[in-house]
Amino acid sequence: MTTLTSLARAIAAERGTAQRITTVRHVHIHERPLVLVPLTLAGEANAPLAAMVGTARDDARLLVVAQPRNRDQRFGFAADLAEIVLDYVALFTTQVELVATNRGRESRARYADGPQLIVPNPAGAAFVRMFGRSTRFRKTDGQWAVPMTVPVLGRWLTHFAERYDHPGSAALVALTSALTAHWATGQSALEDANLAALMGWLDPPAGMTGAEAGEAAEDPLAFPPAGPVTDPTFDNEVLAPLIDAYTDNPGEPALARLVAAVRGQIEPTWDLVWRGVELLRALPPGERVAVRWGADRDAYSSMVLGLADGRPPQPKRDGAVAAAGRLNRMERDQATYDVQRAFDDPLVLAEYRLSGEAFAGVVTAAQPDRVDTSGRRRVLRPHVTVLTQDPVRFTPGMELTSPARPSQKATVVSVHAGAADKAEVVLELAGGMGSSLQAPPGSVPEVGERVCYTAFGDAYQQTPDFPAREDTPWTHGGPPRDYVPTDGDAAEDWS
Amino acid sequence: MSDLDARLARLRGSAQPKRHTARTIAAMTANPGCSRRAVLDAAGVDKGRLATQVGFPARFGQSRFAITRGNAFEAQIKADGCAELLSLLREKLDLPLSEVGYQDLESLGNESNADRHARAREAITNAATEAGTLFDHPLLRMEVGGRAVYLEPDLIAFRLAGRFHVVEIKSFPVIDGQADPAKVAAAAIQSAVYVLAMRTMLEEQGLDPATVSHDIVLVCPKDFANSPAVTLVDVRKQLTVLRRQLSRMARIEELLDLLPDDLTVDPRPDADGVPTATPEELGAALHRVDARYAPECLSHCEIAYFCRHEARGETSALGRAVREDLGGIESIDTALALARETRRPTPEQEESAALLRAAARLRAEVSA
Amino acid sequence: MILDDVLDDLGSNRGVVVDSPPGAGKSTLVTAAAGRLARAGERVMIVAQTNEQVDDLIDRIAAHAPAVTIGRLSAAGYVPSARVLHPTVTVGQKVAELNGPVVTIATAAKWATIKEGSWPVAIVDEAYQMRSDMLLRVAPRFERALFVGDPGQLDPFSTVDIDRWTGLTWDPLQSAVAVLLRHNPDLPVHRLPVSWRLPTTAAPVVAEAFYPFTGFTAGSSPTDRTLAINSAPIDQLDDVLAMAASTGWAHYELPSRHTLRTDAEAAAACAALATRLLRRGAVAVSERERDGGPVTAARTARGTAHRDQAAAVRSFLDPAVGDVTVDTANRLQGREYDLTIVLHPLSGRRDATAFHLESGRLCVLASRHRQACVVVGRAGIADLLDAHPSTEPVHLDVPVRFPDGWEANQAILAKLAEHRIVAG
Amino acid sequence: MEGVAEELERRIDKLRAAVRQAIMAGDRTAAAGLRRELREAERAWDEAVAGLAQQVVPAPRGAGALLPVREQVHHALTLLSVPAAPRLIGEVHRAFFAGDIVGARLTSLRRDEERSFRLAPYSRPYYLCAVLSADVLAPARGLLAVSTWPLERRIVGPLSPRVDFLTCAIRVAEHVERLPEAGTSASRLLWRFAANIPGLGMDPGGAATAAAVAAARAELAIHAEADRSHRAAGAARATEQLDDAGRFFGTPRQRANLPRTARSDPREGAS
Repeated sequence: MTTLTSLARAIAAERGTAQRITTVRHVHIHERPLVLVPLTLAGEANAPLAAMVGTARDDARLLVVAQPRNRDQRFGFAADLAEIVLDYVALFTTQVELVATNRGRESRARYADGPQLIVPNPAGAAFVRMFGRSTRFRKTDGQWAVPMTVPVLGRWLTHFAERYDHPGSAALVALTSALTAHWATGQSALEDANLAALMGWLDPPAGMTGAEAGEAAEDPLAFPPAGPVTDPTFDNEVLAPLIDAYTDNPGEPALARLVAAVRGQIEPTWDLVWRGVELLRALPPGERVAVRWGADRDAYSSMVLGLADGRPPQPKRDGAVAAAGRLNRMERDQATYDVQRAFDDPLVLAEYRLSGEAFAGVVTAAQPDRVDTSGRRRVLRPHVTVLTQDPVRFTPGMELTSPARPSQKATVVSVHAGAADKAEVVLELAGGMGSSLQAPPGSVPEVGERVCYTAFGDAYQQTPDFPAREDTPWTHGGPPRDYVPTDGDAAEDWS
Repeated sequence: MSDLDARLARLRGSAQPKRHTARTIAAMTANPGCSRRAVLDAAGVDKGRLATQVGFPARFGQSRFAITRGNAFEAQIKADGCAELLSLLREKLDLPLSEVGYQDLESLGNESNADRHARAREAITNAATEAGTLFDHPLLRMEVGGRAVYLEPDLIAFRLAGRFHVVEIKSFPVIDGQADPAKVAAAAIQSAVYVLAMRTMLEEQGLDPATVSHDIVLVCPKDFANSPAVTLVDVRKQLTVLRRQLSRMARIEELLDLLPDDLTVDPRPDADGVPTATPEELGAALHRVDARYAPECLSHCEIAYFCRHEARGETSALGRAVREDLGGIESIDTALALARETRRPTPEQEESAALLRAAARLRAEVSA
Repeated sequence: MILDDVLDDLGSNRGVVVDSPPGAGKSTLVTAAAGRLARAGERVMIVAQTNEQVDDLIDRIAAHAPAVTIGRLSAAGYVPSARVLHPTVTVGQKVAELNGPVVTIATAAKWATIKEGSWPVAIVDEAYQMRSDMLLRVAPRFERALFVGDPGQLDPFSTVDIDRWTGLTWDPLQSAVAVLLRHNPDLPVHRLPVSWRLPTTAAPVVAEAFYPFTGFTAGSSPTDRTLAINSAPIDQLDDVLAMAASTGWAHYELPSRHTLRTDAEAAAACAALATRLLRRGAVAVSERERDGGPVTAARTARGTAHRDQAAAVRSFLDPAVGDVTVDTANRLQGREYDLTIVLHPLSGRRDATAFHLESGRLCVLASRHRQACVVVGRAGIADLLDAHPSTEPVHLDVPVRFPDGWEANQAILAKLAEHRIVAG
Repeated sequence: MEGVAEELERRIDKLRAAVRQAIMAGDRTAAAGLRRELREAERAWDEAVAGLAQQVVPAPRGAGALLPVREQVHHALTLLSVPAAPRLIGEVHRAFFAGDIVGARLTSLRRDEERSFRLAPYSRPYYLCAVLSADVLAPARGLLAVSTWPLERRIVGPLSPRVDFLTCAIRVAEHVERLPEAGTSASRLLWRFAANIPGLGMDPGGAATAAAVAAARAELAIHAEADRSHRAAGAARATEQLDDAGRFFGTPRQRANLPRTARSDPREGAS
């Protein structure tokens, strides 16, 4: 949370309507995402009760497990889900594109599009992770055999879950998180976690304020929880009797009643999710969203290849080297994501201006052809003076960049308090002006131009090297034993 | 009956004081800054019922499936003289083969709490000096706000190499060595209550309280199966927090002194137990006691929805961090008025106002 | 002599850890150890965390062992500081450019880029500030290593908040030492028992609050250290300084109020105290300077929790008193001053956050001084701590970290109460 | 018929909502009433639908259902030769005598037996009776024994649960050995024992019976003597303090066991 977002919350609370906190959309929204709304049985370890899944609002498939504690029925559910998910992820292996790497010297092939899985909330994402974990080690032969597709489903769900951990990835989207990243409501973040209440604020029915709609949506009778956990009173008063009835008398009528009851709990969420997706889609995408979606497609491509090469299932936990490498990638993704959002979106950038990590203003003076003669050879080092109203916390010597001229380095020469709580910042520019001692037009900001400088840039960060897995040093336990899925993994019967 | 007790009894009214469990005591550490919660707890008021009476029922509820699962798992672990538990303890903690004693200190029916507690005390103090391994359902006692309360004994005390460990059986899964941190935290603080109570009990018997280990034994289902996994959880931090909060309960008088002497949340039930006090009366009484509402309360305090309603229009209702971001200004209207310069800040508000103005200016500049 | 034990153990173990409380002679130990190993003919690699630390060590080692050749690996664009300009020191970006020095030294970040070569023994300095994934990249370069650091300081942090590795012994978010010891629990761990920096007024307090199990004592005696402030007192600021000078601590308590982080009144108070001290001038007597030395601007520092707070304090400083240090706890780690003026991390806050409660932060701020520490803060911190909801999540198989920040804060606060001067 | 069913469905939905409403408003009495109505409506619906699809195949019950429960239990207990809990009794019966014991009937069994004994003592060849705790001679929670067993066996000290568990393991293993080939439920039962006896791994394939017997005997040897003395002491006290009925079923004063309330606390998380 930051001051601008909090201010937006306050305004939303005052007006009873949600407020935008970005000017553009920062998450990729697929034109054909796979929406998954899972429900689990309370008290069990990620035991699926039902799922509604499909790639269009009017194309929903409802999967129900009539006896969630029954192992065979659970794997039946897994097989049905696998059919849908595997068909979906296979859709994008048709078109390949080439991306330049290593500054255009080489190129790499990747799929031109990729899959996107959308769940209602972070708990839904956790379900995906857990269900992936509980299915990917299953064996398709022997005593505990499961259908061929089940372990493959497990790997794909795991793939989505792992991408989910990467800042800026849109392979697996938890809708409440995506929405709250673009709108502020007049309720607390904790209350925003309730999809129905959140959508009440963002998209109230005619004649209601967001505040009213949000509060009305807190009634679990009118708006069932978005899951995966169901409402306790539903469990106790409706679900339990129906499951018992079905167990005593497993016939079509009992099943029909059970399915109908579950549908009643899951369908409202299904509609909310699609409405939420439409809200996001309506926002104009930020310039660099496509870049990040590219990273998701890279991951998708290597996943497809990995499966083809018979790569083993993702391990239960990262080894020392894998963990360090992943952490490093995540930290770089986080940095990139933060910078890209700021560069794509003046409203996000404003947060940094407020906290003094960036400032914007008007150029009041410029020496475009100033030459520095102090060094061995004379170099072009233009000076510009910027007048800003932002609270500047920069000290002389700090290096800044401008979203408008990413290749140019600006060093703070001096900061003086100007008139009317404005500040005057003098910058020395280097780079992005060719090699001559004459700055090409446009390469140096002109007087009157509105400019912005930040303490951060989105320069390419190179990947550090880690020792090979088999060279894990003694400080970290030495080389790990290779992980081999055991019968235990396959046998792991569900409660 | 001390003045304090009388005062609290008056506040509570006709209802019996609510029974304490490890859970209710653990809950005291969740929002220790809240006077309303502190006073009601000290008076043993049934906050859940009160919340319903003032028209803001708590929205907790537990699924039958969860309860069934919990009971089933516990039964499985304890079946056949704790066969599974013994195997685990032998495997993980090197419990000697000879240590298999199991004593159920469950109530004998018409037995009084005092008698039952005495029985537990005898069994456990004997064990401290002689033999014994597993003690199921020992009824423990604890001082809360100057009153001795009995704890619902939902634990097994387990003795190994002369030290007692509290065994906590929970049915949330431990998957690849990880469990839901919130659930583990809840289990840890509850176990800490038992550790504290057991230490008190031994101390009263002139035995070394340190005989009760600060490492509790957590038993949970492993991965997606039913087979149990054992983890030792260090509850030293929870113990310090508990001690401190329990000692603060003594300060309850200071809080009460701020309140009118005749303040009560008595529902005044009639002959058929139907409350005759109106929700308005009870609500008005509650309003007299300061609350420290934060959205987090919704997930652990029964009267939170009442407090949320009361806190509407305050920045804290939007979250602790939001108030911090808005320069600590308490009311949403004030914060916005300062941001829009429609209100002159007090000297105290000067800085916050400057921040809010800058924020408002930027938001306007960019959104325009 | 502890150095002997340490080096003996290093002979028979792959690793040795030396815990060093604030000012317990960590650098001296590292310098001496490097010298001994070098003279014994071992090729030594030294890993420090920042370029500052590297240059400091080079300066000390070159002075301590003038015969030993030192190679300093550095990144492109590194400008050798004056401290590095010793005849025995070679600077280069590649190992090859150093023509085989006895001691090779660089930051961990630089070592991580070195892919060839192996050293029989390494010394890792400030090992508790080093993240374990960094150690993973550096460790292939050495066979045995001596890890030296202060367990009480701030843990390394990450920009991503994720618990997928919590519970793993190799969780990359842990400190290098934590991971080392979880995989090699039998490695010998030594502790430097004496703080040569902290005065007798501070050592017991800091030891009890932040090193509850190991503890340490002050190397100086009460009579060794005195702080005398020149010229006559004028107002309350002088009372505060006097309290600090005579008791080693002072808590300047401003009226209770919830403020912005950059509480102008508090920042101004910090600045005013600093200015006042330097204006009046003070003389510090210690076992180093028996007949006293002037407390110059460079020998004092102001510490805050956040960067913007540091900026705020700086903005109130009188430029006339010259260039004085105002920095955050993270940057003050490992530094030493005669007198420090600290803005209490919880001053003016409404709710304590994990960040503010982190024990290392307070430990760093409260343990930089040789003479006295002045803490500026608003009233109400005690209530704030009592009201702190203790609902932190608990993870399985994660060793509980002691001390707990909440407790440590209580302890320090209790101590400060004895030295409180209420503003007004 | 169709119409009726639909009518009922609408009513059921309304009632469900009403019940949940009442629960959430904390009005338990109203909830109870509505719940009764709901169950009524559901029963009616079942009949209506059953009428539509005129086939209601009742779930097949175990063949064992033919024998009276007390005899099934007697069989199981005799096989085990020591006091056992209903759960184990059921499993043993399923494993070796084919057919499930109706759990519900087990719960009331002990009361029925006691009533019959008090009305006409010793009119039956055996009674299924309680097990007394050695210390306070109160009926041990949820354990059943056979009245014809020696008193020592019907008394439990702190070590008895383990001793009896091991004895059961031995008896089960021996019995499995006698079978031509063990059914899945039999081997699963044996495996459950084996899993908790030191020296026998958690081998899902099921442990070799001989090994199980040996391992159980080995541990049994450690506890047997101490346990015997506890039980003997308890038995002696029981003989002098209690009448026949008391020795079989405990004295009324000591009987009733209150249900634990902790579990029903709504605040408890799903754990």
